[in-house]
Amino acid sequence: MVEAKKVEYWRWPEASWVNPDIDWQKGKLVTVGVDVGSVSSQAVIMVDGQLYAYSNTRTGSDSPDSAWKCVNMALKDSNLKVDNVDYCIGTGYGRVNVPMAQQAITEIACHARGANFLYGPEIRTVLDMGGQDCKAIRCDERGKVTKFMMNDKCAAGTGRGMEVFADLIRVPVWEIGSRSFQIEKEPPMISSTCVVFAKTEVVGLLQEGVPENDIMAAYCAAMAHRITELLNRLGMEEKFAITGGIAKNEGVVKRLEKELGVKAADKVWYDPNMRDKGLPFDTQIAGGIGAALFAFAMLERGKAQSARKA
Amino acid sequence: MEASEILKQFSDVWELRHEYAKDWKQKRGGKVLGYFCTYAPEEVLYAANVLPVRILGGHEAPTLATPHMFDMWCPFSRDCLNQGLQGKYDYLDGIMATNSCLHPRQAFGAWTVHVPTPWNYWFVMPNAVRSPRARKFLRGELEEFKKAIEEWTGAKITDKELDEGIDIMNTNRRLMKQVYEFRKADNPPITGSEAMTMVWASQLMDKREHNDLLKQLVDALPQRKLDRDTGVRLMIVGSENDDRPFMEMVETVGGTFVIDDHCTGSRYFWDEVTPDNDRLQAIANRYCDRVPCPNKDWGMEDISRKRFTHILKLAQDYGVQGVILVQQKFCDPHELDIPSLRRYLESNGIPCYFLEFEVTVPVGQFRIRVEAFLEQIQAEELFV
Amino acid sequence: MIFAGIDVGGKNVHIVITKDGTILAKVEGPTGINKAEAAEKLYEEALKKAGLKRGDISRVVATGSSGSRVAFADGVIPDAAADARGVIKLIPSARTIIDVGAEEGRAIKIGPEGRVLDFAINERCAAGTGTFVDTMSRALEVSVEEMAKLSLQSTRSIPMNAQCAVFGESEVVSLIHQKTPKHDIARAVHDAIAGRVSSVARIVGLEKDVVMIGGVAKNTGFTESLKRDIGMDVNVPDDPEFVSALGAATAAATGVLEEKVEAKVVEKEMIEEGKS
Amino acid sequence: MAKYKTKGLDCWNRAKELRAKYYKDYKEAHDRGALRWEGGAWSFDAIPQALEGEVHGLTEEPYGASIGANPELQVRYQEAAEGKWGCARDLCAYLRNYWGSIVLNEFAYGGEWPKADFIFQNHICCSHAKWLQVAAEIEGGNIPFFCFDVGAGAYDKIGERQINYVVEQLYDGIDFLEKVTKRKIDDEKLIQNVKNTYDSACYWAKACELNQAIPAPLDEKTMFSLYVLGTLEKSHKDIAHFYKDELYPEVKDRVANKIAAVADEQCRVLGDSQPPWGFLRIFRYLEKYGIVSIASLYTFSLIGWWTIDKAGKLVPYPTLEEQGITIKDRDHALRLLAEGELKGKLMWVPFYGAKYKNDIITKIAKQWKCDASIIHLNRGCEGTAQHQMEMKIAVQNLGLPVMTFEGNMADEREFDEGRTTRFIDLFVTETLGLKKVAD
Repeated sequence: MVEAKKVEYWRWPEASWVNPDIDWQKGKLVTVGVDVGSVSSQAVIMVDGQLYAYSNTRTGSDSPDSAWKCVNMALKDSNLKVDNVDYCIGTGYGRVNVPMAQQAITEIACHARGANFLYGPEIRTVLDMGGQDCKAIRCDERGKVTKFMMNDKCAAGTGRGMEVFADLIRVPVWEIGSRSFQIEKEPPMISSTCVVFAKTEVVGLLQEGVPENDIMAAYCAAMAHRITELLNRLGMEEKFAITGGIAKNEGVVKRLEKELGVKAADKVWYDPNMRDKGLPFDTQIAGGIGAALFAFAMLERGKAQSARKA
Repeated sequence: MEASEILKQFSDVWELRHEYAKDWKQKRGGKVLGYFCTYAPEEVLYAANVLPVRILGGHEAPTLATPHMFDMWCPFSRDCLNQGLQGKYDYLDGIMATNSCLHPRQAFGAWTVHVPTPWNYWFVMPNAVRSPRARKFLRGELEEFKKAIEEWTGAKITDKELDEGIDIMNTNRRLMKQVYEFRKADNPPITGSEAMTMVWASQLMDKREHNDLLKQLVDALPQRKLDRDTGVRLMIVGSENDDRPFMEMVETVGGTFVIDDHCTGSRYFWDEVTPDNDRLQAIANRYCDRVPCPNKDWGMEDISRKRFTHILKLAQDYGVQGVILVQQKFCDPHELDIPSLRRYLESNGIPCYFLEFEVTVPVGQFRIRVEAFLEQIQAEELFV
Repeated sequence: MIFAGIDVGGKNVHIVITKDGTILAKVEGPTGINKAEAAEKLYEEALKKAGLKRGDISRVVATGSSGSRVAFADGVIPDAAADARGVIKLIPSARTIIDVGAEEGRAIKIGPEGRVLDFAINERCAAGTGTFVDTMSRALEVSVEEMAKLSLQSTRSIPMNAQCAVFGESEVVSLIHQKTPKHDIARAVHDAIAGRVSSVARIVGLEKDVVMIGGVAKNTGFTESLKRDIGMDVNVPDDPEFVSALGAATAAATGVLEEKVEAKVVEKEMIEEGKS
Repeated sequence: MAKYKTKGLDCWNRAKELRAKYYKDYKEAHDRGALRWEGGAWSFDAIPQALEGEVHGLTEEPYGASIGANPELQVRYQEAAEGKWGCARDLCAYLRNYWGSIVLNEFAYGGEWPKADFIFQNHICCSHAKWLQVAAEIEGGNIPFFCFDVGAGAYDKIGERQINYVVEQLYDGIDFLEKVTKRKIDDEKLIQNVKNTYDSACYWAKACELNQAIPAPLDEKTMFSLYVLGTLEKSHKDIAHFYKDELYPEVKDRVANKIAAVADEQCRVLGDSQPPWGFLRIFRYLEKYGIVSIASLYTFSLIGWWTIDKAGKLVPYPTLEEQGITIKDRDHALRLLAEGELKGKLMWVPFYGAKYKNDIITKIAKQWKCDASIIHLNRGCEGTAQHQMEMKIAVQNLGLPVMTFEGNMADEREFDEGRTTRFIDLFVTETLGLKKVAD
């Protein structure tokens, strides 16, 4: 839905980070979680269950390449090599096509576990707003899934939809959230659920001279409404946390909180010393974190053998 | 014969159902009747040497059916009609539908107008099956049906023939139940998709032949060891379901269906006819007492559902760890029960996951849901 | 006398100028955000091309999903009506019209004089529209034209679950991962849409001759899939994307359109009433 | 200059009063020590209404419909049913309105949800029994529930056996009612209620029959608000009186004086199924072209009783007077009630096949002199949407132009007004070739 020549308004900034306070060589087990989603891919490297490094990139048309791309990016400022990894779990849409992984686990389990690590054990409901689908998950104090639901066979209200929208309205996707509040009053939400028809509707609104910000508000509201329906079906239990790309879009999140009458957990590390050190907090790496933690658990419980080559 | 060979034969009948039926006509010289729903009283048909075959879909987009059933109707029923409009059932001598849900009714209605099947019959299966009044009414309905069949075939149906018809059906039910018994084992010698194929075959082939194969299967199964992990013991509960790719997908990602409640499974054959001198009354009682379609599952004086307790008992008897609820899109009867059934099973400690089916199932999208559900059930090893 | 027909669709504007039934000029351009402006601009372009001034045009008739936006039109007719008039002019034996545009697939049954007898349209979902083709071609990283060529090389049919344009995309991507040959994927895409389109066509009934118009009609890969699906020949006129505009021009030449203009106005009022 | 005289119905406000009173009575019943029961538009209300003392019912479909006419309320209720209860979005739209209303403990006519003392329902379409089975569950599960089956066969197949089946169930129903309410059935009341039911059902049919006149004295848009009384409590004396002594004579008078429902009638339309209640204005739009929807199996026989005479014509079902019958006792009353419903309510024929529906539709199209048909493909009701596409084909075979549009009687999320008016515009100006006659 995006012509190459045009400015790619949907393109969000990629990122990578290495924890300067951890010397992986001193650690016992290096585990990796690779989350190859339909839109974005993340690699998370952990040393004995502590976050060591991560990256967040865009998924290409080929999953194995995307997996290598994000793993290499995560390791680019570290002397850690893939051969030093003890165990790697792939997750996400492309989980079965992660070359360096020994095992695959669904992003539903991984996001619940990752949210538990990011936000803490009090989280009972996790909403993962991903690229192509939206998952509502209930979990226990260990981040173990107890119930979940996913959106239907239509991409309305997903990250991909938001990208299409950003490109259409020619506003960088990360600006949509804030700009959607620069309005006089809340406009009626976009009625069409189909991404393609929402597009038609938006064009119509632009043409009627409706201010861009109002249209962004209308689109975010529609998305928030769809997600509310999903969460109502699942049954909300607090505390409630959001993971995935759309979590970064306050235009959707704030409206969602309003409609639910429930506030989502603040986007800060549960782990005090990570919080105090002011480590970057990225909701998109929840899946990777969960996968890396599962890899660590598999080794700890002797359910898997270390695959370390060097 | 080895179990696998027998199961292969069931599968072949499924693959080549039309050829089978045409061939049967040649050999047996009887009429072939297509029916839409498992409330068709097959006992009477076997008594008249008529081969009942269930109309099933072809798992393709039902484009020929669109002008007759717009897309608010159950995809399975549209698919069935589509098969008829394509001429796939041109060998049928007759077609019948029973008073069950509204969706096959549409397909049957359009069929009688647009598909040149020589004979058709509408069987008024009562809805108040849990009322004693329905038994008497259904007996009368069966009497009319018997007369109609006699006129159609030109031969009277004797009591002896009725007894045979009842015996063929009961034997078939008993034997399939015996096969299901093996699924209680820790490592069942038969998978869910194989078991489902067996039941389809019984809906498509001459049950006398099916019974012979079942007898051999019952003898052969004890020797059969499947080279696969049982994994999570699952129950599939749903509306009509003849989606083998889905069943197979689930059984390759770490689960095994050990029991079911759907009309291409136990719901079809679970209950037998209790013989009685009044044969038609005996048959009527069976169809009133069988595990009901949700559409007919309402009491005369309370809101309990007969099917729910039955499903829970099956789940317990077969050591089920999780239930996958499937439903054909737009299937009102099941849509009306599912929120309650889900609450009922979960309150009894059985996790459920719901999937909405169409005739073409997006296996990829379902796979992740199923895998996640299996992980939810057996995730312990993932936690330190 | 000289007449103009303007078809303002969701994606493109098409304009035809005719003199005594023969085409003097035709232009095409993107609708863009401001449809009225685009129509205005392209109309000027068409006039220039035909070497005419506005005054030379006896009557202008607009059509298409946004036909009512054309301020300078003397009348507006429903798009299916324009289709019918355009097709019957080019192919008098036509009885069934299939028009697949960017955001809509529709089927029209017409009588010998081109009167609309029955009409059906795809549900509000992108599957079964030109947009679906574009999206898939991008996922396949080839142009729509290449995709058409490719699918003609395929001899294999792969069922595709054309539920949603976005999921279609990922279905295509996973087919690529499974190393499915591109030409088979291309055919799968066309077959899927052809299935959607043919079921709409069957609602009005497929009667010979079947004529396909609209942008997607140029996609030979698609028309082949459609022929296979309906088991009938599909007749595609030259410049199929201009047929609707031609129909509007024909209407301008033949019709007194006042009541239809009103009809449109009433419709707009009603929609507003509906909003309020 | 308009073609015909026209004026509103004199009995219009009376119909509105009766409807308002019905819901008010139900809401306030308990304050007056009266009993409350839930049922359906097709429940044999003559029976529970024959209990001693004051009794008031709430029928599910009309309640769901009145919510459907209010988009804001409707969406809120349906989202509650879908979200909080977890039902499918494609279930009967009335049912989702009804369940949502209970989930939110909100009565559309004000106040909290008025819980019923018992349920007295009957079943023919997939949803009826289950509708209140689940409603009772949402309400806590402790509401006595009785449901009987009326799916005994098509009108022309109804004999002793079928009537016995229903009557036997009705006796069970009476036992149930007397057990759970500790009140007796008053046979005098029962006999009167059955008489009233006959009057309501037969005189509504007679009024519809008068619509064969040109110009039509009634249009469907108006008829919708008139038949509804019969779906509330057709056994009530006021409602029977309304049909017999107010509506019928007035319509007769309109025919005599050529008073048209629509002054510019130039195209008589055969409809089908419930309309999208929130968007009745599409009928007004059609009237601007002199297009009047004057007949449909739905409006004629949802409550109306009909029969086929020797000549094969569709005629109103004979009243008890016309049959020269005086009801003797309880058994006689129950049999007559069952007979009238099973033989006369042709709205049930679609449940028995496309051929039945097409046969009746063809009679209507001819006898009521229809020029075209506009069919609302109603995603909200599988029952009335039975065989709609077959109907389209059958009517086209009669040589009548047909337009279909998808929508939903009570789920505005499934009705696209812009697109529908686009369809109408095309159909009217192109297919029918009509010019606008009024503003």
